[in-house]
Amino acid sequence: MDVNIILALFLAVIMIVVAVAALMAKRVRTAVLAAGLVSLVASIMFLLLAAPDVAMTEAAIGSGLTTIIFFYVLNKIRRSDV
Amino acid sequence: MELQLLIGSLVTLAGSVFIFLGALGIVRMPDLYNRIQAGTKASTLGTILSVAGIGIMNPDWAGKVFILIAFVMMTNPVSSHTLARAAHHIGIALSKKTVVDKLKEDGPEENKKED
Amino acid sequence: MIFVLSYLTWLALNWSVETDILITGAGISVVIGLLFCRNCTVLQTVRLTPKSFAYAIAYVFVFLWDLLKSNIDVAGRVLSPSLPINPGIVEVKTKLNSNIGKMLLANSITLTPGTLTVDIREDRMYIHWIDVSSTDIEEATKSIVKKFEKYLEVMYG
Amino acid sequence: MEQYLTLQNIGIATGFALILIGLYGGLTNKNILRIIVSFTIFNSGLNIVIVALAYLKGRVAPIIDDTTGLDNLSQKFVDPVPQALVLTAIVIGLGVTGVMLAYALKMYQNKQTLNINDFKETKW
Amino acid sequence: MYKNILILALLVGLGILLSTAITDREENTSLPELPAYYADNTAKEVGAANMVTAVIVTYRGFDTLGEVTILFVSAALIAMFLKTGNRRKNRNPRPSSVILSTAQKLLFPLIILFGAYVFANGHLTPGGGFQGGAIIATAFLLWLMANPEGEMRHGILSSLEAFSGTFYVIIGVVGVILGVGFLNNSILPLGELGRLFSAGAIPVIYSLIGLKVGAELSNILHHLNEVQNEE
Amino acid sequence: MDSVKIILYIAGALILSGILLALWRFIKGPRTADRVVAFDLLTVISIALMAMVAFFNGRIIYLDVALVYGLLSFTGVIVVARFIEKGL
Repeated sequence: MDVNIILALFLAVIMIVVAVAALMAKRVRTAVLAAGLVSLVASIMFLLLAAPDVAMTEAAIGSGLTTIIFFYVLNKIRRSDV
Repeated sequence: MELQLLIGSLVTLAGSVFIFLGALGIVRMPDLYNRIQAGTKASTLGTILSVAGIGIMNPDWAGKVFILIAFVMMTNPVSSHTLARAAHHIGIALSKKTVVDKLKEDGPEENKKED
Repeated sequence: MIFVLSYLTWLALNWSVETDILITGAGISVVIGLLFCRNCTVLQTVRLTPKSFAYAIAYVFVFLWDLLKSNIDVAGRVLSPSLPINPGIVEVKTKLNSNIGKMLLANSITLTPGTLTVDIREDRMYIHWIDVSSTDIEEATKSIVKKFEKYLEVMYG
Repeated sequence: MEQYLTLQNIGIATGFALILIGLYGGLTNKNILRIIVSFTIFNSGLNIVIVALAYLKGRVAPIIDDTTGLDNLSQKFVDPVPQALVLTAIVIGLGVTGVMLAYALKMYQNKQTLNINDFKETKW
Repeated sequence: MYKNILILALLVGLGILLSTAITDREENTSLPELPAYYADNTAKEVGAANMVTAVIVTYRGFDTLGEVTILFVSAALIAMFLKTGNRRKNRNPRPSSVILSTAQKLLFPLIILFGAYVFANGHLTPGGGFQGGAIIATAFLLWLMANPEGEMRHGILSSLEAFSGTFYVIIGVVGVILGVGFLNNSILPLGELGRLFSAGAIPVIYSLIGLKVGAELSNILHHLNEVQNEE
Repeated sequence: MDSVKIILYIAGALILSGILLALWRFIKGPRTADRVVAFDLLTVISIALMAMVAFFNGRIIYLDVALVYGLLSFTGVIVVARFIEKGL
């Protein structure tokens, strides 16, 4: 078995677990953090799939800026469940 | 050449041991501040060592490895400090083992001048 | 100063000394220094003397040694089954005046496991310490800050 | 079983799973912010599927450097076109997410609610 | 509740349908014709080592122009949604600590420099205008974190955006005038592969795209920052 | 060469188990700040993981992605920290 395949299986399991955690989360901020985590793992997956450009974009935009914009909006909506 | 590879891989192994200990610490520690202590710091050293080991194995990569280490060392303490400050501000409790909390005794912060 | 820092970073990023890279790096560094950082005066307080360079190098080694030592210490605490921690927030005083000196000191304290800067007000720092041995200001200052401060004082005053 | 366990299939399966999770979250939630979070998960899954479809076994990233050499490149590289498309898709996804969030914020400021069943004016 | 179960059942059906994509698909072993052409000819036609960059900037230059326009439109839409009358009336955020503001002053030029490295080397290493723009926006965000109530000179961002957008189109038109086609990179001479100045106009175009994207994303963040806080 | 590979495999296994532990803390919580600590830890770990992927594939260009993480991961943590202290 190739080491890349083992790593990819591991990452796939983690991504699905975190995505389900994002759905089950009680508060919206946890869901946002979990979605950022899905992007983070996805970018390692892109690296394994031989796409460093896409991995870099996902790192800078998907995992970074999207989470940041979400938190800016959550800051304006302060309720008990966000 | 062989020796260089061996040294590099051993340094990487040491780094990954520190990463594992940091992750263990984040699970075992009782409150937030101790988690920051054990978790983030140990894993920062672990990452630095892992990346440095890879830099030893491939001397051509030394420039980027050096910059990566410098970035991690500059940015990580700042974020830890900001998180700890925010947590103390909203009053996340310290664990029961805590001996002293000087910051709370000194009261809320006075209006300080930024320069 | 910003120019020198940017240029060194650029060279390390590219890791080659061909003419086109040198020219482009110089251009970008000048633009950054002039356009974006008119108020980045944070580095003005750095003293550029041979002594401070020597102390900077010595500081790096002292810091790395301390980092390794305290990491092993905290790793031992994590691994031992009874979790021998004795945490608390103590107060220390620093003699450094410049902002960048304070920042480097706080970063060094934070990066060393076992101590974590929680807040900083004027010349007092509040430090979360994983193993409090004394709650007195002087004693705590002596055991946490002094080893870094004597080097930073020469560099930044 | 063994022949299905390739990097490409793992990528496709993960992407599909993320797409389904995102769709489920988008269809069942009432809170508009949660719907947007589900949308971003859906987006990531879609990108993974497209990149995984472009992957070819044993080939490397389409960037020429010392390790690849200069000749016979079409036998060595994975497909660059879907990667370029996904790159644009990610950036546009950020724009779309930003617009949706700004819209949600505006609606919340007007009505003080996040439940999509309360926004009846634009229903058709 | 029945609705959720129905949706779940539908999605399971969709999943079974999609799983045939794995079981019935034949493994490709070679590239299709067009990507094979790109892979073989990029080095001597465009002079870029990174093929994704070559596809984005040169072969599909029009698409990228459209994409930058979409980003611009979304930034304008966000600005329109968030324009409220009484902005910044009683936002009183907690001031940042000395450490954060000092570190921001130290890190700001470094992050900008790294963004410039990413988009100036877009044709040699992974990266390019969009990633570099995002990195520059992050530097701006760090500034906002350290000075949440800082007064931004709004003119710089707008003029930077307008300047880079205009020059981007002008470079395209220069290609038409020289008779090589809109947004063709060979208006500047190609150099030896692997050098910084090897790919004709690609670094210039990508730098302009990077500045524009960075200014747009910074604008979005700035608008979001200025909305009045909920108390 | 073989012993080097075995050592690196052990290191990779340790890193992966570190990811699992941090993930457990992320799911368990109990507060947002704890989750952010786990998030920070995961980004730092993934820098090491990316460097190892770059080594196994033998290409320096993959290190650029790790550089982006090394420079940008901390802004996310700072944003969340400023969010929970109402400093945004």
